[in-house]
Amino acid sequence: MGGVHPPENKLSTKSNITELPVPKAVIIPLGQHLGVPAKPLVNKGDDVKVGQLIAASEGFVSANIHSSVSGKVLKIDKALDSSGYTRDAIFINVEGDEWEDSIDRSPEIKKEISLSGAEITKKLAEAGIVGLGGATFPSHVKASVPKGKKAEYLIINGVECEPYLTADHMIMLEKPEELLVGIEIIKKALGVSAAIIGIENNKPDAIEKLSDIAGSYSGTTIQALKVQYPQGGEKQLIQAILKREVPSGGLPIDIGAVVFNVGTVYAIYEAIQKNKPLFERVVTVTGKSISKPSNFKVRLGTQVSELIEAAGGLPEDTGKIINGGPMMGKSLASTEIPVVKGSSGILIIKDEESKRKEIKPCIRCSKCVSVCPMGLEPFLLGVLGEKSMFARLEEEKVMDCIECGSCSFTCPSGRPLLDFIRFGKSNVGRIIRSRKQS
Amino acid sequence: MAKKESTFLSMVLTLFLVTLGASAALGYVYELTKDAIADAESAKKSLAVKRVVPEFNNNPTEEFIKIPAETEGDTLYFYVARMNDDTVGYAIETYSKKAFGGLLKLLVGLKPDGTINNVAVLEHKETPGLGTKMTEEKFSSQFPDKNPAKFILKVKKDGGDVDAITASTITSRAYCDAVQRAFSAYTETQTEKGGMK
Amino acid sequence: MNQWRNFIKGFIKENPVFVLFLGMCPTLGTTSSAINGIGMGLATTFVLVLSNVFISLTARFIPDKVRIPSYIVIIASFVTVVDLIMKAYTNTPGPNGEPSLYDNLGLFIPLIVVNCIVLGRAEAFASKNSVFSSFIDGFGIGLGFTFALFILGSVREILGSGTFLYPALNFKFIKGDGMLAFVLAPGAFLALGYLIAIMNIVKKRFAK
Amino acid sequence: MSKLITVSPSPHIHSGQSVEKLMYGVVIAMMPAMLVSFYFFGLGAIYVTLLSVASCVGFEYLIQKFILKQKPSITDGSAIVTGILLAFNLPSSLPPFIIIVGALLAIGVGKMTFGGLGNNPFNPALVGRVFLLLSFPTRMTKYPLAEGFNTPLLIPTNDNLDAVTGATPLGLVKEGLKNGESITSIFQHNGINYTDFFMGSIGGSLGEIAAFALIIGLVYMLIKKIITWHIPVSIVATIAVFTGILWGFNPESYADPLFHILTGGVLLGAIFMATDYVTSPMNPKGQIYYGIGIGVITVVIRVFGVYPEGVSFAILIMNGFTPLINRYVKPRRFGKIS
Amino acid sequence: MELILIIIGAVFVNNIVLSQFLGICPFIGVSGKVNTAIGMSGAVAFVMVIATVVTYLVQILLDKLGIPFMQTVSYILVIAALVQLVEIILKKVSPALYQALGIFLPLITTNCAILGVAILTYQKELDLVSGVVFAFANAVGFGLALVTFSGIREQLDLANVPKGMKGVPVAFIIAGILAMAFMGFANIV
Amino acid sequence: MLLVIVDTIATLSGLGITAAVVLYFVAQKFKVYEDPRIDEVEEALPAANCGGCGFAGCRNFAESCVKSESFEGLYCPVGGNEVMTNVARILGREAITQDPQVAVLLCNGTCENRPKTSHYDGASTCAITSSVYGGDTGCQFGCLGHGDCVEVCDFDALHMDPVTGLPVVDDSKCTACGACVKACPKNLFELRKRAKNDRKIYVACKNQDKGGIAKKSCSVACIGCSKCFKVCPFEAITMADNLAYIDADKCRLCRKCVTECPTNAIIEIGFPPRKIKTEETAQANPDKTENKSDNNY
Ligand SMILES: Cc1cc2nc3c(=O)[nH]c(=O)nc-3n(C[C@H](O)[C@H](O)[C@H](O)COP(=O)(O)O)c2cc1C
Ligand SMILES: Cc1cc2nc3c(=O)[nH]c(=O)nc-3n(C[C@H](O)[C@H](O)[C@H](O)COP(=O)(O)O)c2cc1C
Ligand SMILES: Cc1cc2nc3c(=O)[nH]c(=O)nc-3n(C[C@H](O)[C@H](O)[C@H](O)COP(=O)(O)O)c2cc1C
Ligand SMILES: Cc1cc2nc3c(=O)[nH]c(=O)nc-3n(C[C@H](O)[C@H](O)[C@H](O)CO)c2cc1C
Ligand code: SF4
Ligand code: SF4
Ligand code: SF4
Ligand code: SF4
Ligand code: FES
Repeated sequence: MGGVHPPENKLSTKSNITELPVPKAVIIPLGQHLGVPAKPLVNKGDDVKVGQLIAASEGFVSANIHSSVSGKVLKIDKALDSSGYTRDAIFINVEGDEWEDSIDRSPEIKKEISLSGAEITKKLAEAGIVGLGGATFPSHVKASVPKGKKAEYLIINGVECEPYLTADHMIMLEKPEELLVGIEIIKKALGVSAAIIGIENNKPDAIEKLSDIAGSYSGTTIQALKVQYPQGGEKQLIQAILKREVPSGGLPIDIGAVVFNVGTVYAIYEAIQKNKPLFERVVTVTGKSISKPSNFKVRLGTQVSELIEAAGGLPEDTGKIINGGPMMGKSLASTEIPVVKGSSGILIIKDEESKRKEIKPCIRCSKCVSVCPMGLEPFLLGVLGEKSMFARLEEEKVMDCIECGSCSFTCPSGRPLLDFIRFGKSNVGRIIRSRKQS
Repeated sequence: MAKKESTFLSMVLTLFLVTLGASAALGYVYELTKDAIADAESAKKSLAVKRVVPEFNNNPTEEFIKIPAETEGDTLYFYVARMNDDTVGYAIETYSKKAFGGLLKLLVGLKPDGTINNVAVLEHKETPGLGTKMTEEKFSSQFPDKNPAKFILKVKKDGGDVDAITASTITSRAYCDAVQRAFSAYTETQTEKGGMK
Repeated sequence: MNQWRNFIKGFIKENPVFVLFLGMCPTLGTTSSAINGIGMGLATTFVLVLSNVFISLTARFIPDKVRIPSYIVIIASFVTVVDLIMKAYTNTPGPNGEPSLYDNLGLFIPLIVVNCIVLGRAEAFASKNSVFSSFIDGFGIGLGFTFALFILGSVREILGSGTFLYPALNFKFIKGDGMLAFVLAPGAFLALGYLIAIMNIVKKRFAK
Repeated sequence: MSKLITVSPSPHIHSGQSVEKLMYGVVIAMMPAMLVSFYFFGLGAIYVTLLSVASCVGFEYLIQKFILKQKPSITDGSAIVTGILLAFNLPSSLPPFIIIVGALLAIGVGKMTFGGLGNNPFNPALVGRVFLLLSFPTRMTKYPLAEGFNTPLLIPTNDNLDAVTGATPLGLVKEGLKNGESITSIFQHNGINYTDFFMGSIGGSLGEIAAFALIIGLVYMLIKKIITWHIPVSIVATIAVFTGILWGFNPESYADPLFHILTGGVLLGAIFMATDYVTSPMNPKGQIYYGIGIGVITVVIRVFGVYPEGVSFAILIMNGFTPLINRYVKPRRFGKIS
Repeated sequence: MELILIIIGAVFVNNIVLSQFLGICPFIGVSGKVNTAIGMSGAVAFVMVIATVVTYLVQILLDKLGIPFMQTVSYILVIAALVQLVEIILKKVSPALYQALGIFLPLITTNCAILGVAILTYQKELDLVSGVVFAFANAVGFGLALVTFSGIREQLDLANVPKGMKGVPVAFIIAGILAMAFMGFANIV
Repeated sequence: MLLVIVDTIATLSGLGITAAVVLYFVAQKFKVYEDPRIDEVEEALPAANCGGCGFAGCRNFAESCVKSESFEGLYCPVGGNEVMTNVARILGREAITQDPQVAVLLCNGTCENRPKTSHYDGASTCAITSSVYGGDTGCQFGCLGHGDCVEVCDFDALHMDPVTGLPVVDDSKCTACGACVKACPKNLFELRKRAKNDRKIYVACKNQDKGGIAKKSCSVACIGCSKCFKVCPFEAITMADNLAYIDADKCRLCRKCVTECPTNAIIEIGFPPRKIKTEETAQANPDKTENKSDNNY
């Protein structure tokens, strides 16, 4: 159902993952995940090591945060986040590169899994693993199947349907073995035997590579998928692979599926087998005007400007800097912000491509309806949002919108449908919550 | 305003009085206007008759004959117009069911010799702007002073002498049909009864 | 002065058709020509004035529960009077056999009884005011109604048939037909819609 | 940095589709039919088309500029589409006054009254056309004979109207049936044959005469993804089925389905007018119901009504039902709990 | 067959609102929301049928006594009483139905559609069964027009209708175009 | 003649009486309790049952009047104001009396005072913009300038000043309905007590950043220096979140704080011009004086 096909522009597929030098200073925000921000454990002036726990999770849906560098804590203060609002963060001045001893830094691949399922889940929480596919949902929560539900399939999201981004693709090419071990780990944690890796047809090399090795891991298969945005959306992926639909308002586990992104799987592998908490990740830096589109392994807290510098510098005609892909990413008001767990890519868009179309009246062409992967009516949700008609919005299932942006992308009238829908969603969400409370 | 208490008795009584007064007044007005209404009704008809036959001084609306029409079992009404006891013409109420909107009723005025004096439309359901053009000069003036014995009452398309109304052949046909029906009835009465005096 | 204001309010400020949207059926149904509009308007005015006067006289004696039925009966009686009178005196066909005014207004004469204006005025005004003010009120509102019907009738007649006040003024400004749609039902709605929009603007000007 | 970077919510790219591209796409799709009409009706067709487009665009500009005081948006092409489609629905023998009134009704009443592009509940071109049909029935039901450029550019007066114009095949059949003729005899009588319908050498309004040209337009719009198949196909299929039943029942008093589909505005309506975005339902299921409605009403009017042609009315009526369809027929929601 | 023709005629060809101009006030007044329109249509159908039956009986009495001019007065009296009666009973017997229909009942007394249909039934010289069918068909026609219309108006609430046209004026324009569209059914019966 | 009249009388009276009797008994039998005030209100209405009010009949309208808290959206076009006041009287509702208030904008981040740092290109409403990011200037607390507040004001009391890019309140029209207070996603409006001559003194800033950062993003930001707090003789000023706040109830309009503020974040409106000081301030910050003199009447 629905979907669009924007130009893929995967410019950085030729560039292997390279490690970015450790920066001079990092800013580590306390809220890098979905849920309650973490509570700082260090004070100004403290010395920290790479991988040291510096902020502890606050409750179940929250995540630990570890230092990505070694050095001295400069201060704990407000820092701009990607949206231009200030949030609490830990500022660390780098001194050397001293890692926690417990981390196994050897390159060899460790296959046998010594931990039990429950231990794995606990470890995931300790290591501060969150979903790296976008939503930064704490992975230990996802790995603990609620009572009364049963996981049947583990689905690995290697779709990377966002144009431009290649981080997941590179991980699949460069770390296939680790991925498959990571999958075994999650299988064990969830207690499932079947895992399916979904990959879009536009990454034949990844499909080939993974299929080659997957033979030796029973229960894990690869499924090639149609190239279409948003094939990587959790619900769409499950539907494409299992032919089951996540019910409206429900979770994947309701139909026996759990989805992890390949980046997350890799992080899980490292956490469990190498004892390495989540403090670095792969980030694609790309854009048509960028001289060296690259995939970097970056310490969290590094400033975006340094990544751009490493990829050849910020071009003169830059119009927009996007954190993430062009369909779902957030545009940044400044480059002076840190890379966080959820940063999958930095995309530079040229000035002339960054302007939105002039807004015209809706001509009711129904193109937005036909592309909406959730079977919604974006044109209607848009007006209702614009006119703040929240009761109708709820009736029209606005909360089902996955904010994929296909509707705004398609609209010939250049209507900012998703802007209005988000506004409506946030209000309807608030209304629903307050109703639940009372 | 001092409000009246609504008790059962007062309610019924009031309604009774109101209806009493109203009905009495109505009955009275009805009586007053009864004759005028009847006059207006008959005047309506005689006015139409006046338009289709030459001047007369009897009251044709009271002096009429019913003629059962050939097939459908409908009746044609013959109104006889006299001037000082001389028959000056007949007004024949005729119809056609072939019109565009169904029934078309005409009043055809014939002179004693059978030539058409004038035709008036009594009732129709034709489309405004199309069929309704039958009341206009351009079409209706074709008929006076023609004798249907020689003037073929058919549209030219069907081999007759009548110019059809633009884009309204159907209405034109029905019009001819109705006039023809009147004329046939007239000739019938002439032959059957040897004329009416 | 006060009575004067009471009288003219029905034309613009509280015009039953353009402002209050009451009595829409006769407004649309009887305005295929200006004369018809005036005829209907006057018939309604007649009922309005008489029922207003009569009700202001008798309201005091009518108990509350049967107020509405009583008023309706009174109004219906006046309507029937109008009906009978019109049947008697306005039932003459036109020179070319056009239907008479009575035929044209047809069903809508008995329907005056359900015209919301009449009952509304009886209730809202006549039952609470003096005979004279009720008379003025009924007359003013009635003429306002007539005025609206006349305007609408004129517009439809001019556009639809190319005549004005036919057959009183037997004159056709255009050759052939007008835009027949205006004589038919759709034209009534369209013309009234735009007239109300224009009146909205006029009313705003007036208010200033 | 000297210049400011731009910030906006996602998505940050756009398909590049635009109202202009769609509208001019429709204009291109109408070109074959327009050329056919020029070929058969000569200068008259060119004159009607030009005047209709010019007055539609002109009225849109004037109303936006002077009455609504908005920024005129005539370049989006929707008024041009309306103008061409209005012309497609008119005979080539209309006096200028009538064409201008039609354009005023289409744009002024049918479109701008509701707030312009995208807001109108009814198809503007059809509002114009149906108003003209009701207002000037004589003119609107008489069509010049398709004689190509030999037809002099002439606007008949009321007097010679009959001489230079005729009825459409549908009109002929309708009249014949009314006179009690059988279909076969009507066809023979009037020399009706199907190649003519396909190629366009029949009497009719500008755009309705040549099936092949309209179908080329349809294919173009489908390829260009301007429209989807749902509406045209459901209309034509419904008409075929409905008339097929009647025809099977009595072929002498009901014309066959092919005749009904090829004549009159069925194809014009199904391809270009029923598909108007603004006035048709918003999802495939709704569009199919809408198409079925149009098909049924068209046949009812053609077979039982006074008008030989029912497509215009059928589309307008279903336009009226479109909001209800949109209200009750929703796209299939993902993950709907059944 | 006769009855079917009556139904088609009343619903489509001579639609009570769009071509007969009856019941315009509620048509304009209660057509803002589809749900209200549906309720109103139901109430009208209910009252219209009962009123036609009762006035039919009253007419017999009037004819017997030779006082046809009393038609208007007696009809309206009967209808007014009837509406009130229905309202009172409904309120007690079926509060749910009252909630759905009852609130529209007072509006119906002064709705010319009811009286109009009663008089038309008489003028068309229909018998009781045809009269009831005729009344019901007219109510359906009313409902059809009203609900369609309310759908359009609801949609227009989300559109940018120019200020001067908002509300009643644009409602009349829609009615006009709908009436135009319904002219297509002219003479199908 | 007589016979006809007798018949008519008999028929109509018969019908009338039957109707009355039947109605009476049915009404007795099927009585349902209802709020008696509904009857009273209905009484006061014209009973035209025209639907002009948007309700299905007068009774329905009366019910809504009785049930709803306020008369918002309830109006009977036939009866007009007179009837509506009667209805209000029946329901014993009166306007809640309170000190007259007026809306005040707590931001002076004009285009000049607060340079832009990015360019926004999305749906232009403040609510949406603020959900996307902090704003197109360095100040994440200031006005976004898309005019959501103007949009919601039903009394035409707000409009955007195209030069400053900020909304301006027309004191004479503002009814203190509070719509703008609710609408502004940055919470920049406050309803303040009206003083004589519409004089007011308030801190036109909500920037909670530290002084240096605040000052960098906006030249008239409150930097939280507490100078005004110290100088105020009436303890009308409180400090919180790097911000000063003047309590309108305590403030006696002495204007000491205004001169003290190093960034001119405190605005005075409605005062006669000062003699000497104004020139100084005018030089220090031309924009601010302009703002002040604009409002000096
Ligand atoms: C409030 C909330 C609660 C969730 N609870 C669970 C859960 O109990 N189990 C689970 O497997 N996933 C849970 N999820 C994770 C979602 O299934 C999903 O993986 C996550 O939102 C990221 O998906 P996305 O990037 O497609 O948005 C939850 C997500 C949210 C927002
Ligand atoms: C529109 C949309 C597109 C997405 N595309 C991808 C994608 O291409 N690859 C991916 O890994 N996750 C994608 N996601 C996120 C997934 O829905 C889901 O959150 C994720 O796969 C869960 O894994 P994680 O918790 O490990 O991140 C997308 C989400 C949405 C809403
Ligand atoms: C809406 C409409 C109304 C019509 N009304 C009439 C009419 O009242 N009378 C009539 O003869 N033809 C009427 N016609 C035309 C007939 O259908 C038929 O085309 C015509 O009578 C035959 O054409 P001709 O007169 O050019 O041969 C009408 C056509 C339409 C479309
Ligand atoms: C596929 C398509 C079909 C259209 N059909 C019509 C039409 O039948 N009549 C018309 O006035 N405009 C038509 N338009 C133009 C435009 O949609 C129309 O003017 C709007 O209804 C005006 O709001 C069409 C446009 C498209 C893209
Ligand atoms: S409505 Fe939501 S789910 Fe549908 S296309 Fe738009 S953003 Fe995607
Ligand atoms: S794609 Fe745009 S123009 Fe088309 S229906 Fe959706 S919102 Fe309207
Ligand atoms: S004051 Fe608030 S609502 Fe008004 S324009 Fe500024 S940010 Fe928007
Ligand atoms: S919205 Fe209300 S409080 Fe705000 S300015 Fe307008 S009237 Fe005053
Ligand atoms: S006048 Fe007909 S319903 Fe009001």
